[in-house]
This record gives sequence, structure tokens and C-alpha cells, in this order.
Amino acid sequence: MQYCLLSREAETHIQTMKNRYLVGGPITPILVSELMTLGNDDTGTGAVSIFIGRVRDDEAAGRRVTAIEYSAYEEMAGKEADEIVRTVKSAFSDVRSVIIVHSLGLVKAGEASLFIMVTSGHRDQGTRACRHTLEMIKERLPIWKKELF
Amino acid sequence: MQYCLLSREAETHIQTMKNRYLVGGPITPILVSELMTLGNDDTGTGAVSIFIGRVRDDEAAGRRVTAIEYSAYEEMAGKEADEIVRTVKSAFSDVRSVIIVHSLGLVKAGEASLFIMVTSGHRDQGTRACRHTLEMIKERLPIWKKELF
Amino acid sequence: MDISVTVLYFGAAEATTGRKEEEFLAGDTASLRRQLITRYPDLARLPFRMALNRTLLKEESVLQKSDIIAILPPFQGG
Amino acid sequence: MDISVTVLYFGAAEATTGRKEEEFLAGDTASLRRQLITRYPDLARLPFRMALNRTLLKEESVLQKSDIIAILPPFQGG
Repeated sequence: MQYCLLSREAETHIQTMKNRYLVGGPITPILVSELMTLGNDDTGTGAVSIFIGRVRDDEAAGRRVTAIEYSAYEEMAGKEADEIVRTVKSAFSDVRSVIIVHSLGLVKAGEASLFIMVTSGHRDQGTRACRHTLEMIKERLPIWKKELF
Repeated sequence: MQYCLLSREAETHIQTMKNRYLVGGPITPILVSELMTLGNDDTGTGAVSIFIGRVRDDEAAGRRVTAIEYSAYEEMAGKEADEIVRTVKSAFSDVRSVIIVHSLGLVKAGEASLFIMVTSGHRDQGTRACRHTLEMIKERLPIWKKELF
Repeated sequence: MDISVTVLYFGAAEATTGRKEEEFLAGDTASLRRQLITRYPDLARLPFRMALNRTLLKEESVLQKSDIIAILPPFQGG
Repeated sequence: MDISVTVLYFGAAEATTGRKEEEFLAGDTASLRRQLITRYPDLARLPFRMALNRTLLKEESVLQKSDIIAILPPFQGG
């Protein structure tokens, strides 16, 4: 499992991961740093494309969002995320790895709830694959949110 | 200057920055972490798009690249990078910040030589602006490389 | 022949039905869908799709013993 | 009227000319370009563009005292 590769420093974060795709609470800067070390030893990687989704403090009907509570059909989400990774890798032959992590539970405004990292030989396929992964996540991951004010 | 916002921990890295766009040597994971904290307090940001360019150990005529030495016309590079940031911000109204850092000097295979971060309200303009920034960097920054074997 | 299946409610479907899961007797997904909308008219307005054993249902299907059906309002992740 | 300008060499242009900078006497960039290629025939094969006072030259231009011209092989950053 990918998260077994992470260092001691991130262990407390990793222990909250429900599977390799879902983490309880926000995706903290420390977890992001640790996830970014995955694939660091692959000297054939020339391009690393990352997307981080954050909770905005949007206004809705005069009230400001302070947090979002995410829930998921966890078993199906894991299966779908596996499928997304497989699809992206087969559609973009230059892609070397795809990492997806989504938050469950409470994430406050300003905190991150989604992390995508695609490593590739060159920039073109990498940036397109990262965007494609993002669109597939929105379309296929059984995750729901509830805005808190 | 943006790099004045960075924490004590990154000071040794920041001191090697020639200006806000150029850093001596590789873009280390610590520097990446620090750069990623910029804009963390902007709760209107919903999307963070990052591109990191790394040196590949490509083979050329039977020899393997072990490092790249980057050089630049520094004064012009600063001016052009300013212009790239201005252009991207005016072309993509949803973009909130654009950070560009490029290495000078020696960067070994596996190390990072380019960092781009675009924060935006939503994903669509952010991911497109990040890619556009990358293309403009390739087209407009007066930077050269020498492969070492 | 009607058999017993488990129905899981997610997102707004959980709020609409007031429960996380429930047992139903049904022979196929079309019949189950009709029972769901009869019991919870608001479900039709979410709208919702169904997953059968963790796979999104593309067309109506006969149900087997121990099948798990999930009621999925529009996804909101990312 | 020819005036003295500074020419800076970058990337492969530095390797080709064996120097980082040099003074030239020229009245405009077209004349300077001819002198450069006469002195360093290999420069034409790089190829190169020129920057006048840190701005990429779009068309030939008259030179002023203290102008700085940079010789720019194709960019390779990113």
C-alpha cells in the first residue's frame, strides 16, 4: 500500500487514512509533503502535476460557509478510485504514478479536502492526466458534502 | 517580496534566492513546502494547481544525464517572469496568485528545477492557468541548460 | 420471487429517509425503485442513482440473496 | 554614427564565443548582427535572438550610448 512508504513523521496522519484514498479530516500540509515524497526516487519523472482542492468560505443566502462535512460510500469509493487510476494510466502512457486522496468528515474553510498527484516523463501528458483525474473524481467518486455555517 | 513571508525554517533556502523567481541549486522539498504555504490564509481559494519540473536521468548517445547546470540572463528573467504573472492574472480572472521559481546552477537527476503554483477560486481556470504559465516559461524565460554526464 | 436485500442511503438520501440502511423485499431493481419512491416520495426529487454491490447500476437488474443496493444522490466530491 | 555598446553572451553563445561579454561599435542592431556573424560564424547556426536592454528585439533598432545587447540562443528553461 502506498501509504506504508511514508516516514515516521507522518504516521499519526497515515493512521487516520481509511484506505489509500480516504483520510479522516483535512489533508494537512504535513500529509501533502509526505505524499509528495512518493515517487521521489523515480529519476525518470520529469513532471509532477498536483491539484489540491480546498474548502472556500463561500457565502450562501447571507451566511458564510465555515466548514464542509464529507461522507462517502467508502467501499465503492475505493473500488472507483482504483478504476480511475487504472484508466488514467492506460490512457496516458507517459504517466508513471497517480495518487488520489480525499477527505472524509469535517474540513474547515481554508483547509484541503482533495489531493491529486500525477508523475510523468514529460509535462504534456502529466498536466492533462491530472486534470482528467480531477474530472473523473468529480464524476465517479461516491462522496457527498454538507455545508456548515 | 513573497519570500519574506516564509518561515524561519526555510531561511537558509530563501537566502539563496537571487530574486523572487530564481533560486540557486535545486528546489528542495522544504522550499516547496514553504512556497505552498503562500496564500494558505486566503479562504477564497478553492483550487491549488502545482507543476514541478524535475531533472530526468535521460540517456543521450549511451551516456546517462546525472545533472543539469542552469544559467540565466537574470535581469531579463525577472522582468519576463513579472510579465508572465501579470499576463496570466489578466487572462484568468478567477486566478488569485501565481508563484514561479526556477533553479540556477547545478540540479541533479531526480531533483526539482521548476515550481509553479496557481491559486484560484475554482478548478477550471486554475488548471488552465497553471499549464499556460508553464508554456510561457518555456517560451519566454531566458534560461539555458547544460547536461552533465 | 421477492428476496430480502439491504438498501444503504447516502448523502441527502440519508437525510430524506432518516436512516442509514433498511431491508426490502424485491425481485428486481425496478420493483425496489418503485417501493422506495412510494415510501419516500422526496427521494425522486434528489434525484438518485443506484449501485448494486458497489457498482453503479446501468440498467435494471434481477436481485440475488444478500445483494447490497446503495442509493446515491449526485456526487459532490472533489 | 557608430557608438560603443556592450554585448552579453548567454548559453551556447558563451561557449561559441568563449566570452561572457564584449564591446562593439555599431550604429544599429543590423550592423551589430553582421559584425557578430563575421567574427563568430558559428553563432548563426545556434541560432540566436537579441535582447536590447532586457527586452526581446522584435525589429532592427538604432543603438544608443550604453545600450546593452544580449545574445540569446533558444531558451531551455522549464
